[in-house]
Amino acid sequence: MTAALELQGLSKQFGQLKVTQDVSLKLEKGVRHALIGPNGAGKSTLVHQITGLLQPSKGRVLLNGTDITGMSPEKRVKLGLARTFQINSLFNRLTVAENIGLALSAREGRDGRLFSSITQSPELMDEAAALLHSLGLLELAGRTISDLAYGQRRLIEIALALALKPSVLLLDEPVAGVPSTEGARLFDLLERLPQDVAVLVIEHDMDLVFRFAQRITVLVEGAVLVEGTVKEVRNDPRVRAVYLGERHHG
Amino acid sequence: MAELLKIDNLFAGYGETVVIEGLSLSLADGEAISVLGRNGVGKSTLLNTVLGLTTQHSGSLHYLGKDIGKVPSHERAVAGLGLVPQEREIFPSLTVHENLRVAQQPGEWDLDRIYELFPRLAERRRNMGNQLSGGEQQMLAIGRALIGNPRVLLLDEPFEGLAPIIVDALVDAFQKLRQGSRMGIVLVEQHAELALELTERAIVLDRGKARWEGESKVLLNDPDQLAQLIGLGAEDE
Amino acid sequence: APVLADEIKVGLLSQYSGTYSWWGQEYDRGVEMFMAETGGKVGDHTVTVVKRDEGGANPQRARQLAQELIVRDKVQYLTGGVFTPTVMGTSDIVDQTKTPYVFVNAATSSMTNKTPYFARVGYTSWAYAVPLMKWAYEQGAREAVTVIADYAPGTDLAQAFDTSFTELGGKITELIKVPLGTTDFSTYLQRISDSGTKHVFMFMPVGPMSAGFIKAFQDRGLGKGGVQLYAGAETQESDLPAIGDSAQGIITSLHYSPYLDNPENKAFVEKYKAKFGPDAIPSLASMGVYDAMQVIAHMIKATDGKKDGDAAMASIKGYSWKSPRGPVTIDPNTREITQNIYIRKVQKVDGGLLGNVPVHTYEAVAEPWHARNPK
Amino acid sequence: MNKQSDANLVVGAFRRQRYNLADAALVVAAALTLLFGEYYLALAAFVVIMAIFALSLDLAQGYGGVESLGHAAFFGVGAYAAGLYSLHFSPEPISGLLVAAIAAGVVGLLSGFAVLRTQGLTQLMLTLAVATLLYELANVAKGITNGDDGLTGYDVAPLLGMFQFDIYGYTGFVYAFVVLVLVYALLKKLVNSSIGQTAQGIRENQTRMRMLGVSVEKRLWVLYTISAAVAGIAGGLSAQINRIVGLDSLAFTLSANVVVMLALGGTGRLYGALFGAILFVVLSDRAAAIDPTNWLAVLGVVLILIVRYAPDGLAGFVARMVAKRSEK
Amino acid sequence: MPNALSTFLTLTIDGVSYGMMLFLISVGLTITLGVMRVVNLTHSAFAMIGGFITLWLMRSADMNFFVALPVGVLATMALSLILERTLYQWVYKCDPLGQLLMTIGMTFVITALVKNLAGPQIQSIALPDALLGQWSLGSLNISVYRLFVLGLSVAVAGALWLCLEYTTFGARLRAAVDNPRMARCVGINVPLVFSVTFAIGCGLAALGGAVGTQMLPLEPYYGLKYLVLVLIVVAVGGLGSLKGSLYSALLLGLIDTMGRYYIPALGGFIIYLAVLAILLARPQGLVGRAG
Ligand SMILES: Nc1ncnc2c1ncn2[C@@H]1O[C@H](COP(=O)(O)OP(=O)(O)OP(=O)(O)O)[C@@H](O)[C@H]1O
Ligand SMILES: Nc1ncnc2c1ncn2[C@@H]1O[C@H](COP(=O)(O)OP(=O)(O)OP(=O)(O)O)[C@@H](O)[C@H]1O
Ligand SMILES: [Mg+2]
Ligand SMILES: [Mg+2]
Repeated sequence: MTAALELQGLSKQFGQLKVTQDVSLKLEKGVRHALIGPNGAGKSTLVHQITGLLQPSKGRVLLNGTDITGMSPEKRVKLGLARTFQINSLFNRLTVAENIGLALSAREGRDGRLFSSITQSPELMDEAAALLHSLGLLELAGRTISDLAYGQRRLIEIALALALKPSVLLLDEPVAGVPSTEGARLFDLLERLPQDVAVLVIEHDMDLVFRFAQRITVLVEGAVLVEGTVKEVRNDPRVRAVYLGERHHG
Repeated sequence: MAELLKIDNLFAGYGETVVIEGLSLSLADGEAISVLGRNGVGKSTLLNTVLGLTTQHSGSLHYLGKDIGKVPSHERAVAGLGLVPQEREIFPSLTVHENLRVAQQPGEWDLDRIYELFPRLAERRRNMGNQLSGGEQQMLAIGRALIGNPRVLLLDEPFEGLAPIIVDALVDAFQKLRQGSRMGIVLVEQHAELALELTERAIVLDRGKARWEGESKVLLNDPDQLAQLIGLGAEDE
Repeated sequence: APVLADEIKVGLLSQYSGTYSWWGQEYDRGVEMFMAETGGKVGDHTVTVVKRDEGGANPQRARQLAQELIVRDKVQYLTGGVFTPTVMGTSDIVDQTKTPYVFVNAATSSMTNKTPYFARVGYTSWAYAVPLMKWAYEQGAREAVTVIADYAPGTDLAQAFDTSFTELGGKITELIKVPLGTTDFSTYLQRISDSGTKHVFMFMPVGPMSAGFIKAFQDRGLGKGGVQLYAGAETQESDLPAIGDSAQGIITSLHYSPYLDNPENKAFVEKYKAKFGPDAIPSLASMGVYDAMQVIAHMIKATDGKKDGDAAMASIKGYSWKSPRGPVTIDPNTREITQNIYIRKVQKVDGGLLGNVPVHTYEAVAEPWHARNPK
Repeated sequence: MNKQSDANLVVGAFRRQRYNLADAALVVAAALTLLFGEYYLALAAFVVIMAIFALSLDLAQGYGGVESLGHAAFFGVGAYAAGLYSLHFSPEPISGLLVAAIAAGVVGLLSGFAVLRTQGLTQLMLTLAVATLLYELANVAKGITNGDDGLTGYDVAPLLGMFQFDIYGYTGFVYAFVVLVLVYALLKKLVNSSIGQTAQGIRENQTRMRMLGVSVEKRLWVLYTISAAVAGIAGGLSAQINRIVGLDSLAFTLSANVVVMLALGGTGRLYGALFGAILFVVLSDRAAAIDPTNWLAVLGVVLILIVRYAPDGLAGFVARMVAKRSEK
Repeated sequence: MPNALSTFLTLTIDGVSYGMMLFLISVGLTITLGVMRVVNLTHSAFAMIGGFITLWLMRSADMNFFVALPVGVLATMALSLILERTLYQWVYKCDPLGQLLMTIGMTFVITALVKNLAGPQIQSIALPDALLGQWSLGSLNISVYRLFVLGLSVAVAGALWLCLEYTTFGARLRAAVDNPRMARCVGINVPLVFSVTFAIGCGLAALGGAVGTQMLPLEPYYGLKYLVLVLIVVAVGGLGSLKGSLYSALLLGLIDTMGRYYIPALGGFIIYLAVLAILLARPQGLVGRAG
């Protein structure tokens, strides 16, 4: 069985600084995988390389068996790769519904249509409504993004990725700035995603990570320190020393 | 003992929209207070209002006994109000070093101490603000507020995006910091327990109003009430 | 039939905005001089002038303005015109509506062939180039370099210089084309100095470009090194202060100079100064429009105020009068103006000012290009 | 909750360009001009041409976020194409207009390659450079374009074989106006469609659009090409109605003027382009007639005041007024 | 071929001094547009104002050039400060397009005013004797004026560079531009920083305008005419980079001068071709700041 996402020896340098060092990683279909590590370990940079916003200096990225290393970001998305950004990256002057609409029409390949609009498709409108509803955002459909509070924007950030119905979903600190109750609710939603969607999540909230993840990779100084199950990682003294600290032990 | 900060029946918001609706609050010398509440209730707006970044419609805002409602933001900052904003707002075209230097005011916090607190920043001192990881930006935002040597430190979700071990270190640093100084702290935090542990008093906001106010310990020891207070908004809708 | 005393409208096309707005000022002054002299009356008819801004070398706009002036404002005559394209742009409208257009400044010779309702009271490139070449040759020039701005009038002049200088037995050894809008001329001056020539014929649009070139020419020491510069209107009095002392010694040829010694000019200059201030000095533009108004007045008289383009045009063929520039005649065949061409030298005049002082007169020069290119 | 009403809520949250009172007012204005403004038809035709030109810029700038100081490139290419087509091939106007659109579209397609990869000042300078190069080219190619003197001497056959272009400009005006209506309807359809939405998304946040799987360059390219073609149509109309094409139709002044027009009217609204063209052309024509020397100052003051008090242009101002009214 | 060599050398000197002249008139814009991010299309109008004030001081107050120049520059700065405190407060509030339009509107008004005050003809400042004449160096002739421009530009570039890179003022300015809201929160007096910077930018424009009249003579339309040239220099250099402006001014000066001599057929094209090529290869300009 081919892995949903596979990284083979990815490396990336900024000048002298090696932010990614020979990282290899495999995500099976439907897996819930967490990527953790100290600040500046290179987690976001890794996601940038997977999604094509940065080109790795070395190594390959395979998506469902296809080599996507040199592909443009948009092509990768078309092949089923979606992500959220650590710092919100939305369409600030558009309404919530229009934001979702952009994602839906991109997914359906309708974004270049000259004479028809997504609002003419009842199915897609239903889908948008359902998605917003599931995140508790339906009432905000007509609000422009710039008028929303931070936490609300965070949720739109995730909604955009979900709307793409990806086969591999990369979440960069999805619930940072979302209160714990809502964060948990969001993770429930992620857990309910279709079984064949592989999810890679970067998160510093260990309660959520330990509850959600099936496997965890720990990245330190750009290199993989350990990979394993929740239990293995949690009890690994090295991980505790460089990342977890004393509060999250056993 | 003089009150550092005294907010009285405050109405504030963005342009004509009112977000804070009749809030009163006071902060004593050396005291720390947590501000809790669901998304969008106005926690950030409250902190922004203290620095004069929003429109203050009515009510009063006193700092060290002086009404600062009409004082421009930069003078408030110089006078001793320091903000760690929620979205970090690092200056992207300044290096880490410059980000700190532009905010520097005389006092016990200087570059060395900041770098000591966050060794990571020292390693990245020549990086531009936009060449930092999320957590590094968070550290820089905290460092930038501290190096201004504020009398009142306003923290808007400062632990967000930091590795647990750094959070631990920060928590330690805060506790140490508070022992020796009379700095007042207003802490907005989503992780209620953590916030309550760090502060003496707490206020829970709902739709721009105080819904609960009292000692942090009370809430810490009564998880049910806490859950009810910050979870309740959800059922309201 | 009794003719009603009527308001006769004349459309004045000029440049009021943009870099060339000096023309607007001068044309207006020319009109004012005429109005002051006549009280705005030609016979029983009152003459009013409707001004429009050509707004740069924009033939499209000129055409539209001409159309509006004729159709909407009901002007009977047009005058003014600063550039060849702006005058040419109006030709089909002028032709269709049989509206006489007495234009002043556009200098391309072939223009008057375009429609029988065009007449020119300014000068053509050829009209001053031929005498200038003659003068240079007579003073001993045998080889020379031509420097022109690279646009239609420039190429025209290069041709005129070349043909007439070669006919005399001289030789243009190099033709240097400078793009419009050039501000740094060092390259071109380097080529001149590399060529080793002693005579340079220049043509550039009057204004920053020509002034810049002349200054740079002297700044590089070419004048001191014995290179003689020849030009046309480039050293007009209004630009001389900006060019400064470097202009001294330049030889130019033109159909007018405010320092001409004839009674019409003396009176003209005097009235001009009285009207526009002691520092004001008339130019070929104000004088040109002033003359154009004389021609139009003649046409109004001839047609007694009726709109009759054919009769009006017929009336000015061979018409002669005494202009500040000397005696002139409208050539009946070409509708070009036959006039004296003066060789002038830039030197200090009274009051420390620089001026173009006439040093030689070629009398009654008929437009040369038409003679060479009969229809 | 009701699924149907949820979907309706979402549909209602999409903002669209509808036909509105402003559009009707414009048609009425055109009719009135035709009936009572016989002396102003040439001016009116010019307004219409500029309106089409401003619409084309609105598509590129207001929707696609492509900033241009060289839009005259397309206007000029369209104008020369129409003029040359009539001179060398056929004086038939409608096919001439198509040729103008295609020629300008091709130039848009080619220059889009250079221009669309950049943003901000760089983009402005690139569009400027492209237009200036074309200007210089037309200046040098005197054999084809007649250089400074302007391309003239071509005929334009009666429209549909029936309506002669008259000196009063009746035919010209009606012709231009019909073209405007068609272009306007087309663009309205376009901006309400998916590509219009996509363009707005790109303007707001290119990176995120890429991460939604949108080929940003391709979409902008399409939009820019269409915009160029529409500008070409405006140029073609100008060539046919004025029977002369000057170098100034490629000049910086024209590019700058259309930017000003659009800003006066308001970007990203389409009808803003129409308002802006009317305001600018009429104002400058009148101001130039009243005080040709100082009209620039008047224009300057108007610009400053409009930007200050109606930052989203006349159209935005009207929209806000209407919104306030309906709130009451 | 000694002749070809000396021609080449002369051209190099010409190109460099022309480039420095470009630098001088555009460096102020690098600061206002590049660093402050205010689309200040009034820049060249300020250059013109500086030129005219200097000219006027020399003509009516009979001042010496070297006295009139600094006085003219200071007067322009004062004028710019008044405008900055008033009209420019509107400008700051606009988006870039709005800024573009508002400042072009101001340029229109200034143009009309100057035309009424000074007349439509071109004018230039007479150079003092000290700057006239030539320096001969073998077969090379260098005009003293060009050397003066060169020296002045180098001095200006050096002073600015020190000020922006090595003082906190530079960092504070960049912070204020990046995020004025946050800058205020760390105690930066944003309006003051902006005023000072703006005045410096305009003063530099005035200096360039007054010194450059030998190449770019004064006239009412000066402000519009040389705007594009100035914008090109800034864009090619890379927004906000002093070094970039210097390189780009030099490069464009050299390309233009050399190109016109060696490939005369390309004449007016050459600078635009260069701009197209450079910006295609480096969309951020020669020294573009990342991001
Ligand atoms: N453009 C750049 N130039 C130089 N260094 C960079 C650049 N971008 C990022 N870095 C550095 O690379 C390192 C990895 O950054 P990255 O954002 O991937 O960290 P991260 O693991 O996501 O951390 P966090 O948990 O704090 O978000 C950081 O130390 C950062 O300073
Ligand atoms: N710039 C703004 N303009 C208009 N409304 C705003 C703006 N910023 C926030 N709001 C609104 O003000 C309200 C309070 O926002 P605020 O950011 O203070 O919430 P918060 O309590 O900090 O939420 P969070 O926990 O998500 O950060 C929200 O309803 C939000 O939509
Ligand atoms: Mg990260
Ligand atoms: Mg907040």
